[in-house]
Amino acid sequence: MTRKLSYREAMREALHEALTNDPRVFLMGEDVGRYGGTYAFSKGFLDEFGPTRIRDTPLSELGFVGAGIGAALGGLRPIVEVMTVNFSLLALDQIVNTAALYRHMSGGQFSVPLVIRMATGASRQLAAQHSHSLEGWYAHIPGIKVLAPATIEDARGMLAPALADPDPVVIFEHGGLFNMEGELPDDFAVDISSARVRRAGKDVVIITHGGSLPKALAAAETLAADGIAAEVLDLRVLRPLDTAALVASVARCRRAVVVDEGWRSGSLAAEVMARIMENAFFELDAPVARVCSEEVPIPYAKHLEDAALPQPEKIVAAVKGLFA
Amino acid sequence: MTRKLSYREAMREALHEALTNDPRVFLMGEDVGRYGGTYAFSKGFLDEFGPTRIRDTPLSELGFVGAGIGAALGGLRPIVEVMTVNFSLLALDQIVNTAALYRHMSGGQFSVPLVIRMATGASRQLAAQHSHSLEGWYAHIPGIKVLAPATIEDARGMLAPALADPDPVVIFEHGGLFNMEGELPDDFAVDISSARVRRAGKDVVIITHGGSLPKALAAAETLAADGIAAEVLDLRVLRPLDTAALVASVARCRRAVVVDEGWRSGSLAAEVMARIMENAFFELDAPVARVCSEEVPIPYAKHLEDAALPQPEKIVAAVKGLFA
Amino acid sequence: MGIEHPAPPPPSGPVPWDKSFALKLLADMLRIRRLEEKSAELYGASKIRGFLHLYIGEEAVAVGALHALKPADNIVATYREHGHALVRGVDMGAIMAEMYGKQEGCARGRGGSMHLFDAATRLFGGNAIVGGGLPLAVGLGLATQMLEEERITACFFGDGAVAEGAFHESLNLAALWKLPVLFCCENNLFGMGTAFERAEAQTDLRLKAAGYNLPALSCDGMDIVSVHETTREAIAQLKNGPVFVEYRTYRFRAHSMFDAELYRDKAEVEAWKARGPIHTFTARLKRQGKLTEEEFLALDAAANAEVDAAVAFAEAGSWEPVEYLLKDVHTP
Amino acid sequence: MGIEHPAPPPPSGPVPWDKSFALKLLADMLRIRRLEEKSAELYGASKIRGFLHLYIGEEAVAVGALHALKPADNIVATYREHGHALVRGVDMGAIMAEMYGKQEGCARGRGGSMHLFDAATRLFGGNAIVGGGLPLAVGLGLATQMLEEERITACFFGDGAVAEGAFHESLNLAALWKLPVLFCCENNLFGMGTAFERAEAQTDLRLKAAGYNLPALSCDGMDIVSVHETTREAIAQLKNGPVFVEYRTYRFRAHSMFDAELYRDKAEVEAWKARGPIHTFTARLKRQGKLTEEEFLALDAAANAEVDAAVAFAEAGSWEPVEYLLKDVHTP
Ligand SMILES: Cc1ncc(C[n+]2csc(CCOP(=O)(O)OP(=O)(O)O)c2C)c(N)n1
Ligand SMILES: Cc1ncc(C[n+]2csc(CCOP(=O)(O)OP(=O)(O)O)c2C)c(N)n1
Ligand SMILES: [Mg+2]
Ligand SMILES: [Mg+2]
Repeated sequence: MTRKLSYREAMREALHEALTNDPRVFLMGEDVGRYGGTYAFSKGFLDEFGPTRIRDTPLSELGFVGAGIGAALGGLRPIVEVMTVNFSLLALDQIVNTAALYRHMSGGQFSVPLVIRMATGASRQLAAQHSHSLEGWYAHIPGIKVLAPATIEDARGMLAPALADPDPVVIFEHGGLFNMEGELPDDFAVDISSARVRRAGKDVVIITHGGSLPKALAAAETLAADGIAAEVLDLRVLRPLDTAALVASVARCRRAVVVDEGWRSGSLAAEVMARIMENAFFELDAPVARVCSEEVPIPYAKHLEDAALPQPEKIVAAVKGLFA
Repeated sequence: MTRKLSYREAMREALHEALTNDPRVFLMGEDVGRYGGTYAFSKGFLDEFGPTRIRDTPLSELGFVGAGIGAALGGLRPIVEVMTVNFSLLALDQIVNTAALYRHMSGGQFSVPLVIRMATGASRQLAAQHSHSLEGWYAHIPGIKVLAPATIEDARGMLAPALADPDPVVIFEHGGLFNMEGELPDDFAVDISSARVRRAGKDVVIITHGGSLPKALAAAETLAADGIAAEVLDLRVLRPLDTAALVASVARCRRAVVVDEGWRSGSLAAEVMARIMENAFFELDAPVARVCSEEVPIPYAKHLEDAALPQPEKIVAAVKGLFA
Repeated sequence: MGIEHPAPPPPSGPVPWDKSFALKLLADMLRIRRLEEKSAELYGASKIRGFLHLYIGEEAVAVGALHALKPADNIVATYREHGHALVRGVDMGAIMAEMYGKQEGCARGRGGSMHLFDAATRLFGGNAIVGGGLPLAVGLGLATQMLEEERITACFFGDGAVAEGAFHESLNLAALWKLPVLFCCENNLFGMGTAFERAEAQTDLRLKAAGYNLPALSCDGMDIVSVHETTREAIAQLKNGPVFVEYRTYRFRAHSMFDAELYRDKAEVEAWKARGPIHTFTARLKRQGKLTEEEFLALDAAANAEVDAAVAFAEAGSWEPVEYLLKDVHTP
Repeated sequence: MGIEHPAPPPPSGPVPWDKSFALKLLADMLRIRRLEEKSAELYGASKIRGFLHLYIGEEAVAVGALHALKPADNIVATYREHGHALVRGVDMGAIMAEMYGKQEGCARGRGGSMHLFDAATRLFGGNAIVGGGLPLAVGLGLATQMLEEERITACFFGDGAVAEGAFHESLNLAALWKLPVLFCCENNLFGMGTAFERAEAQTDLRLKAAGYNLPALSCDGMDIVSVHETTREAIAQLKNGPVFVEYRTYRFRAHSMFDAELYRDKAEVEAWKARGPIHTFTARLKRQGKLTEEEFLALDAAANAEVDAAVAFAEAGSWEPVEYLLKDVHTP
């Protein structure tokens, strides 16, 4: 059996379940309480769980993310919401220099069971300071896990294993997905270790994650009409990357395009290409191509924003380029 | 004619020259003045140029880096010293969300002629919070240029063109190089746009930058004894990358190893590999390999620090792996 | 939830200004109000997109404060900056075109509502990072001091920004180095949905300023007379270093166009509307015989006409060619 | 450059404690002093590497403050934390082994001098990021409050950290949420080479604390009696939320082993040494008849013996096998 719900509803259910199941879990961040959550993920929670567990914070990203680390060390299971990845730059010192290093640096004495969630990506004309896609940065840091739920199932299912993880987990939720609807199976099962094939194909694999997944699927649809059977691989877990799945897809399809909303140079796409280079070079019939954001601060004007971001047409063109 | 000097002296001369030549230039950062500079780069400057231009700051990385941006907008040519890249995490919001975006976002009305310098890298047992190599992160950001002087000539020469650049330039100085000595030609000429071959070879190219350059050269020496002629390419400019030079080296040598002190996943090395994949795939006789830092917070104990970082022996082994 | 922030009595004292100055300021408040009402409408019509933060209710702050500044002064603002740009002298058409995303906009359509820039009037931008403008203002002040120029930098920011580390570091740097920066805190009692007293352990901002050894003034931000006179007084004190001014005001509209306003009682908003800066000022001027209803209507008509012209300008504007996408990432 | 920070008269008042308590604290100061003198020597001999920050001169702060705490309390410290670890109860051998980089160290040799950790004594680490421990302490306090536990968190940081945004955000959060956190500012008048008054526009830290609506105490950090009694008083006030304590002290040695100390006059250091916490306390105790020279020598000999044993332990320690390099990046 399945039922229909939106990404927003799925996130909301996941948070609700986490708060209900474990009294150590609490949600902390800017406007998670009275405002109802910037994206309405936590609407009504304040009344239900009270201000201690649905904790509005001042605008102090460094401070409250660090407080989340301390609370985790102190025996709680904090879910810290940073409104968007753009503001998380203010908190990076705590995330990198404390959360990520803590367990190793303390000789294994302390773990930091912390979940940090943040919205990421462009798409709603929010302009240069509100449109970053910095998942790739986070995926560079040892000591944290990085997740990118791109489906209803993952939006609903990834939080629980993230909370069960004894170490810091960062979850990126792409703003362009919040209103997406889909079917959720009653018996959904979600891990936080593997990539997953979202569409089967044999001629080329499109490797992507997060907000670019629907674009990749749309491109695959278009390609199918042109006789190219594109597989779509959703990375899901950005750190550690599921290299085996990458290799399997490349071995199957022998051609690959990586789609990533990060700016092209130094994007996560580059790491995916490097892994393929290292592990599946001899399986390739053509060099791997990538479709990323143009190297420009994302502009406000719609036509320029569209031009700056990966789009299905660009993906189609990149795939066709591999057959030229 | 050449003369011998250390990396430290070269940096000091470059700073001295900049301060002497342009009254708009000033140096700002923690302990640049009375202390004489954390690494003695600015020893004596306070007496010579006065506290207005050799400006000690409180511990406020976000604040004084942002103040550097404002000062640049206001008509000065600030050189902002962030003591190490580790602390620059506190200033990333200003660097990314303001400095890098400002010109484009303002419709081209304002430029930010700012130079930010910082020490980077591990090697002196400074442990997990003082050993990051995050050049690759910075190289991901449109709107800034990123430099990595790895030779006496570049330490001496890169600051002037960086200051002449109308946009923000970030310079990474590897702590392991400060005591290195070398010959400086009197007529040194340094650009901030190209990579440079530091050693000629034909069998393999070792592509690297910064603190890893001496290790790459040492490895090349060892390889030469084993009959493998390794070219060593110093990237020098990490953003924008000199793709043409990469392609030329790969075309010449047909094999490549990338050496980068960043953690392996999502390292700058991955971007170099992606560029080769995109532009020189058919020139390759073997997949490109990389030697990076292990994915671990850098430990204090010497033998573990050594094991975590790229070393000449690992480079030699990686090169030999390409011929296996 | 009831009224958590009781509204003081409406400003009602005499206006100590001559008629022409008073009407100029009234006109500017009306220009902002009409521009923003139209903007909200155009947002509904999808002509304007992204985030749109309205200043309605707070107009006295930008108008009163900016009229105390000189053309040589620098302005640093936030994402709620239509009013500041307009009073500063940015053409209303260029503002509207910016919100349309047209290349005739004051940032070529790349920034939208949150990123109005204008080099000619020394407007160093809106800024969509809360607190992001504060370090910038310190640097502008530093440049002024080192270049021995005659100008000050007025930096506007909200009560929400006060909790950010950037606020702390910036006030300390400016005070330590005695920089000519006017820190203008627009305290509208909310940072998005979080009431000021739920964000700050210390709500007396003058005590906060004392933590940086900074003179601090505080005034009724709904009273344009108080805003202007307090700002003038603050600028007079600027000779010896930065000054902090709190403008106590209130936002009549939602935080942005996405806000359901669950966090405050409608009755509270209504109570504050009773002290709206435009109609209370109008009433005071009329009482003093400095304004007639005809004059008011004429000013309002002029504001509306300017808005219509701005919309026409924006409508007639053009899209930046896609080939220019990468232009201005670097300076040529 | 002359004396810029004149030293007040040495602490000399009567010691209000019974003999055994007084001697316990004296013994702890001596243990720190001897440990660090040896560490400096071992640094010279290249047995210890990386950064080494000595606490010599400041011992009264850690000893006086930590003896006011209970075993259940949490400690958050900085990179200058040998003393805190030792007084907290971390074995001196484990500290020395850590500085040697041996796996018998209290962080398995991975952290070195700046990163002493000990779960058993709730020592949540040294921290090499200035200000980095403050948000952590807030979170530990939050956990205590939410779990309704009986403990406080004592967070140590230097005067330099006060300028960081992390300080500001942390004090506000702790005060806003009324968390049981003791903010212990070790004001040794310098952040590396930058004198406090060159870093802070407001040098009265109690006024800074007032900016967060926080009770603040300040005491002579060279006087262990004052340190301990003030800390006890601060803890008594902690019932209603955090408390801020300033310990005014002085670092006798260089900032780290790389510092040429160009930024202060030798005469200034000498003047402060005259108020050194150990010999002034010793003199006071002797004057009161609470300590004999023999007793002092016995304590000192015990400290030296402990140091010798610690060195022997570290020397006999082993290197973590290289195969374990990636261990503990994640929890198994
Ligand atoms: C660093 C940062 N954190 C969060 C946000 C999201 N945000 C935008 S405006 C706002 C409220 C700011 O309140 P205030 O400073 O009082 O200004 P106001 O909107 O009331 O004018 C928030 C939380 C942001 N833009 N930047
Ligand atoms: C964020 C950050 N910036 C800079 C440094 C380099 N640094 C290490 S200690 C120090 C001085 C800190 O002074 P203070 O807080 O007074 O502590 P003290 O060393 O005097 O005990 C500096 C600048 C750092 N470790 N972290
Ligand atoms: Mg506000
Ligand atoms: Mg200090």
